[in-house]
Amino acid sequence: MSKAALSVEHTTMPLLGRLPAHSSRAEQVAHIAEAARQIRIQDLKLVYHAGAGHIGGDFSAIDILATLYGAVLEIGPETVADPERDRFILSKGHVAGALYTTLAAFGFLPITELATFLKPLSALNGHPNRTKVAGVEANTGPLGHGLPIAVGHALSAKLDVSLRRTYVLVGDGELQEGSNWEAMMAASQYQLDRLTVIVDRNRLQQGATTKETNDLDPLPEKAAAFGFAVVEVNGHDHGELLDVLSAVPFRPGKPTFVIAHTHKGHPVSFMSNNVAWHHKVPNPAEYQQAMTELETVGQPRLAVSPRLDKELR
Amino acid sequence: MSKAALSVEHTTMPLLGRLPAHSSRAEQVAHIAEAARQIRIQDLKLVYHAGAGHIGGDFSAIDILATLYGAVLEIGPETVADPERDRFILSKGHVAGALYTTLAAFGFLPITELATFLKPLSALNGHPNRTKVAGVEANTGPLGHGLPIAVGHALSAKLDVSLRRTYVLVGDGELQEGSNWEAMMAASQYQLDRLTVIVDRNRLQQGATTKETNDLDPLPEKAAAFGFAVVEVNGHDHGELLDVLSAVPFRPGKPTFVIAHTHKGHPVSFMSNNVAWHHKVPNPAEYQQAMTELETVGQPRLAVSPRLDKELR
Amino acid sequence: MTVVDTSIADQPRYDCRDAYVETLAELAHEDHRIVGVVNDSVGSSKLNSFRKAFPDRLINVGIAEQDMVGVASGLANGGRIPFVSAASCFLTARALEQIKADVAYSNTNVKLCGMSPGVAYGELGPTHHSIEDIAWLRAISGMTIIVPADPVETAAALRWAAAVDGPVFIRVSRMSVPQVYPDSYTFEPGKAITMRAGNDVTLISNGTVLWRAMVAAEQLAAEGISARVLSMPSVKPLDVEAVVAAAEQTAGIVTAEESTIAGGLGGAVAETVVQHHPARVSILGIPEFAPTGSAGYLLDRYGLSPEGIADTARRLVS
Amino acid sequence: MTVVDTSIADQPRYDCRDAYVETLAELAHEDHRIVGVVNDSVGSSKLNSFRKAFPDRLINVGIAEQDMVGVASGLANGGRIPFVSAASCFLTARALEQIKADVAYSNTNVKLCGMSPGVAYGELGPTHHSIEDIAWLRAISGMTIIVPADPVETAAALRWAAAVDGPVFIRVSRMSVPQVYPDSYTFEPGKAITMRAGNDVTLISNGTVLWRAMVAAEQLAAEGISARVLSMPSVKPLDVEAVVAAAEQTAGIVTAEESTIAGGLGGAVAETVVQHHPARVSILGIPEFAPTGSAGYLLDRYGLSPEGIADTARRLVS
Ligand SMILES: Cc1ncc(C[n+]2csc(CCOP(=O)(O)OP(=O)(O)O)c2C)c(N)n1
Ligand SMILES: Cc1ncc(C[n+]2csc(CCOP(=O)(O)OP(=O)(O)O)c2C)c(N)n1
Ligand SMILES: [Mg+2]
Ligand SMILES: [Mg+2]
Repeated sequence: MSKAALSVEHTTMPLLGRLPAHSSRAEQVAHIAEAARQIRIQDLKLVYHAGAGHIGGDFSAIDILATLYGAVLEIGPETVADPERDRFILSKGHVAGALYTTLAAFGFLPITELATFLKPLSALNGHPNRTKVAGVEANTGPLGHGLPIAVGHALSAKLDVSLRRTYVLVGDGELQEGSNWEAMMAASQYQLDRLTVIVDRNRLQQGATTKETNDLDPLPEKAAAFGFAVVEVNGHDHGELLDVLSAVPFRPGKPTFVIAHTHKGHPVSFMSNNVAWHHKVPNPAEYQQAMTELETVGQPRLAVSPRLDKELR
Repeated sequence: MSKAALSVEHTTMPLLGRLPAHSSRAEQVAHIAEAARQIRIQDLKLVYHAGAGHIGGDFSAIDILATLYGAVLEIGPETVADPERDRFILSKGHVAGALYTTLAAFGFLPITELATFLKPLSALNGHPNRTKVAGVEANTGPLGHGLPIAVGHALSAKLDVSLRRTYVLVGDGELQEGSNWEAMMAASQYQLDRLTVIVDRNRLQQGATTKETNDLDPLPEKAAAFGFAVVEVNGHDHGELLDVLSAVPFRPGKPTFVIAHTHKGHPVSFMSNNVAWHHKVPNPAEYQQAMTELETVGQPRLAVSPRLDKELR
Repeated sequence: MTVVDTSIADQPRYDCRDAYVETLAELAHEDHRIVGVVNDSVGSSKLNSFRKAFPDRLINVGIAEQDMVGVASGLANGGRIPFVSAASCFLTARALEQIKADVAYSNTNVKLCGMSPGVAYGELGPTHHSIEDIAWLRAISGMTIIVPADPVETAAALRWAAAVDGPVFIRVSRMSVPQVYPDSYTFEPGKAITMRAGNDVTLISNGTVLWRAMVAAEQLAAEGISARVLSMPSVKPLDVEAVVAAAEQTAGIVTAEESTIAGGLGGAVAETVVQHHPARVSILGIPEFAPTGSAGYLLDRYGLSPEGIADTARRLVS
Repeated sequence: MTVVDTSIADQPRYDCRDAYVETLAELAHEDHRIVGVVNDSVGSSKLNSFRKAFPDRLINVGIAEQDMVGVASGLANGGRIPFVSAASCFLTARALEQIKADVAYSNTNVKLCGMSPGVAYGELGPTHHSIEDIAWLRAISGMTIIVPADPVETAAALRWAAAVDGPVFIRVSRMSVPQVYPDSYTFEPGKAITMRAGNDVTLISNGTVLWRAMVAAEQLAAEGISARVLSMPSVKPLDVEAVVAAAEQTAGIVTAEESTIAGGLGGAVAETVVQHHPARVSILGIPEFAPTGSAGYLLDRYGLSPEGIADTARRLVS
């Protein structure tokens, strides 16, 4: 089977909207689940046809992104420049593909624009650019930048006596960067309780496990000692994510540190928890199999590895 | 009273040596105490006559330096280039004056050379330079550099299967630099149990208390969560310092984090625990009073502030 | 021999940090969006009075320069106009990737104020000297780089920076300097100011060295050498026209700055003349990790005194 | 029209990282002091085989560039010869103060290997492009800066660096290049290599752009323009003599590099000619935060293709 270069034919995702405000939790969870499924399918197409991307980290984070944009963040295409919008900062900028797909799913950019991903002069660079893509808050890519920026924004909200919230998604390997710990000290000093740090705790980084490289554990203790309220969730469980990410402040006076236990590549059987898929591109057979798996599950399967089950609260 | 510019007349410290190996603990403690007293007197002269220096941080650290060079470190003027020497890295490089005075006290450089402190073309710069002063291991000054360097050295010792030890002295304010936490993760990952980090925990930084600026507390919990064996001592008690700094490894498999509770400016009454003395230079009256206080106490008075007493184990 | 009786060298001297804090406070009164961001550098930035006047609007992140610049970028995202105030050596060396990514590439409205730059820290040594800052920032796209020469220009540059939307770096001198501009001076990016007309040789300078170049020109005039003195506060964008005119109209150019000789103002001038009108340029600056010595001692050592600059100019025209 | 039948453009191409790891392993076999230090960059530095051969001697500090360079400095203090291997953008931007203080000013025996420099990361964008590294490091005293052009030179530069005591920075290209040197090549700091004699115009280049400059010279020769091609792997120290000779003997110089146009090789050449023998220099490089595009696309966009270089040379001589 030969592979066609990325084109508008590969941008097949339906446009999703926010549910009405009075929707039930069950409706919201179902909505997020469907969004996550669609985003993964579209993202797989992007990476496959563009021949580049970070699919492991994308799939690890998509349930978090879908939850945020589908039901948590007070932001939409029409309020993308509203000073009072909630802010979401993607610190692990290498999953730009997942962010673009999510933004397209919720109407921030035309779905067909996804066809320009990585192409010459495209706004959709391999790392997000706030000057080119509506909805992007910071030009990330080098790890360890998003959390300080998020602290700065949360400080601005506090100065404004505003209720707007700040969310930042960091990789777990990324937490090896000292800049994060500088920012965490400051967040706690300034009691930024409307700041939520979400860690995509997939226990893999670029070349190996975090444990083999530079162990983050005991991560909850680290974050608690740096003054955060710490909560652990299954990062592929939309209900858990929805509940925790909506709870702001989680502990009054303290910033929140959500450890979202995830699998890189989730839920594709041969990608899941496999470090090789950090930035590998599927071949045609792998693409087919991944697509079949994504299309046939009603919603992404929850993580099944015994390690993950054991570790969740 | 007019002040003379720094000259050899102001280098009056006696040359101190290491005690014989069979000396008792009491003899060692007395030796360290006298060394610390002499170093403080000489350092006061340096700062006063040179008209510059960081006397608050100097005095905070001198008991630690005197203990290390007087009774702990396997290093002396004749072994200063021995690959198997212990390493001491002064990360809080702004107390170069205290380091030079200590090195001079123990024979690493001629005591009279102290008269060149800060003078044009002097080897004794405001921050230590390893290429110019025997006994200096790293060119510090920017905060947050010494701990990574110490980790590198401890790694080299481990690769060499050598018993040589690595000590690094960091300021508490300095721990706000993220580079330290990067290094601590790595030290723990590599189980560098012959590495001892000593924190000069004087609770003051350049412009204010650490608490007002960016609180380090709970510091023991932070260090423990980063994989260190943590021990707290009175940083002006030579016996406590001697015992803890000699205990290497403190916990097999773990690097050691010694929180030395100190007072900036100790033991001079009007300098002690006073942020103004970070880099203030005494006027003639202050100089006289400080000198009298230093000369009349048999050994530096232990800290008396209730805060410090309460906090020590 | 001309009698030089009102030499700029005899004027009173000012620490530009005073103009800095005064102007910052005025701006903060006028515009609630303005905030300060520091790394435990309240005192060394002379911001104690600012903190008293605006306790909530001076954000001290602690000794953490990466966080400092990242936080500034986030504050800008929230609509604030942060003025980051930190020793230029640490601000630029420690947070360079944040300056590149979070400020320049992100095009955020952050003002970076490099305090006590060059060799102002004298005896504190090369770790505290900020001689590389200009070259480092010049290599990054999208950054305006300003090196004011006196309190008037410091204030004017700050006012200009506060009014434009986008990244600006301003060096704020600690080493005291005489006032070289009239009180009415306003800053314009990309514009050189002719401090003295002349047709034999051109001296291009800025910051703490500008007045020394002006005195050098006085000395040269006394010998019959007519030196044009161009003040070049705007290192980026550079006034290409003024540099090319100097290359065309005079025998050569001397650049004199409190910076490294590789890639600073001298480098910018060299790159300009070779591409537009090749001419001789002598680049004066700090060519090495300086030995121990006061700021004044070091400037003299590297020929950045009036005499040193005049000597270099003489050699150029001879 | 001359027929160019053995164009360098038709030769097989190599990823210099392969020569890098091969040489590093050889050196490590010869000298037990040699260790690698990485920031989770085992794969991107192609060091998997090295890790297999020397499991204890590849130190991965995690994603922590400041610590990486500090650790390297400490390893050097302990008698090791660390080769730091990390994407050049992060190595130089994130650890610049460590490079200044712990390596250059401390004069420690640390070798910094900037992997995948320039615009090699193409579509990953300006945060991953390392076009500023040369200008940044050139501003720091005491650092030797080498930009090898092919696998042979990469290996030779590594061998040279391992043998000298002191800080060295080597760019290791990812974008594939033909072999331009004979197998017998040895690296000498401060020396340009004349790749082609010529008297009309001089092309000075290094790294991934050198072979493009050589092809440009072939194209120019076909039109009767005799272009001298100087390979300038040693950006610091620079071969002043060769640059001055080019300025004297040819109508002008084109510098072409995978770097910013402010302060890189072009800047070094400009600073040299204005101080020794003013001449026209056209500086080719990356003048902005590049838009999305592959490395090849971007090089073409900025005139760093053989055609672009030849065009610039034509304009210079016309
Ligand atoms: C400062 C910096 N150093 C190195 C890299 C290269 N890099 C890109 S992704 C990655 C691994 C990130 O791991 P993690 O944060 O755990 O993300 P995830 O597992 O979600 O992909 C690395 C090292 C980078 N982008 N930035
Ligand atoms: C990277 C960096 N930022 C800022 C400074 C300026 N500075 C010098 S000393 C100091 C305070 C240090 O406080 P601490 O570490 O607690 O030392 P001590 O109290 O022992 O003097 C500061 C901010 C510096 N030297 N390096
Ligand atoms: Mg991960
Ligand atoms: Mg302190």
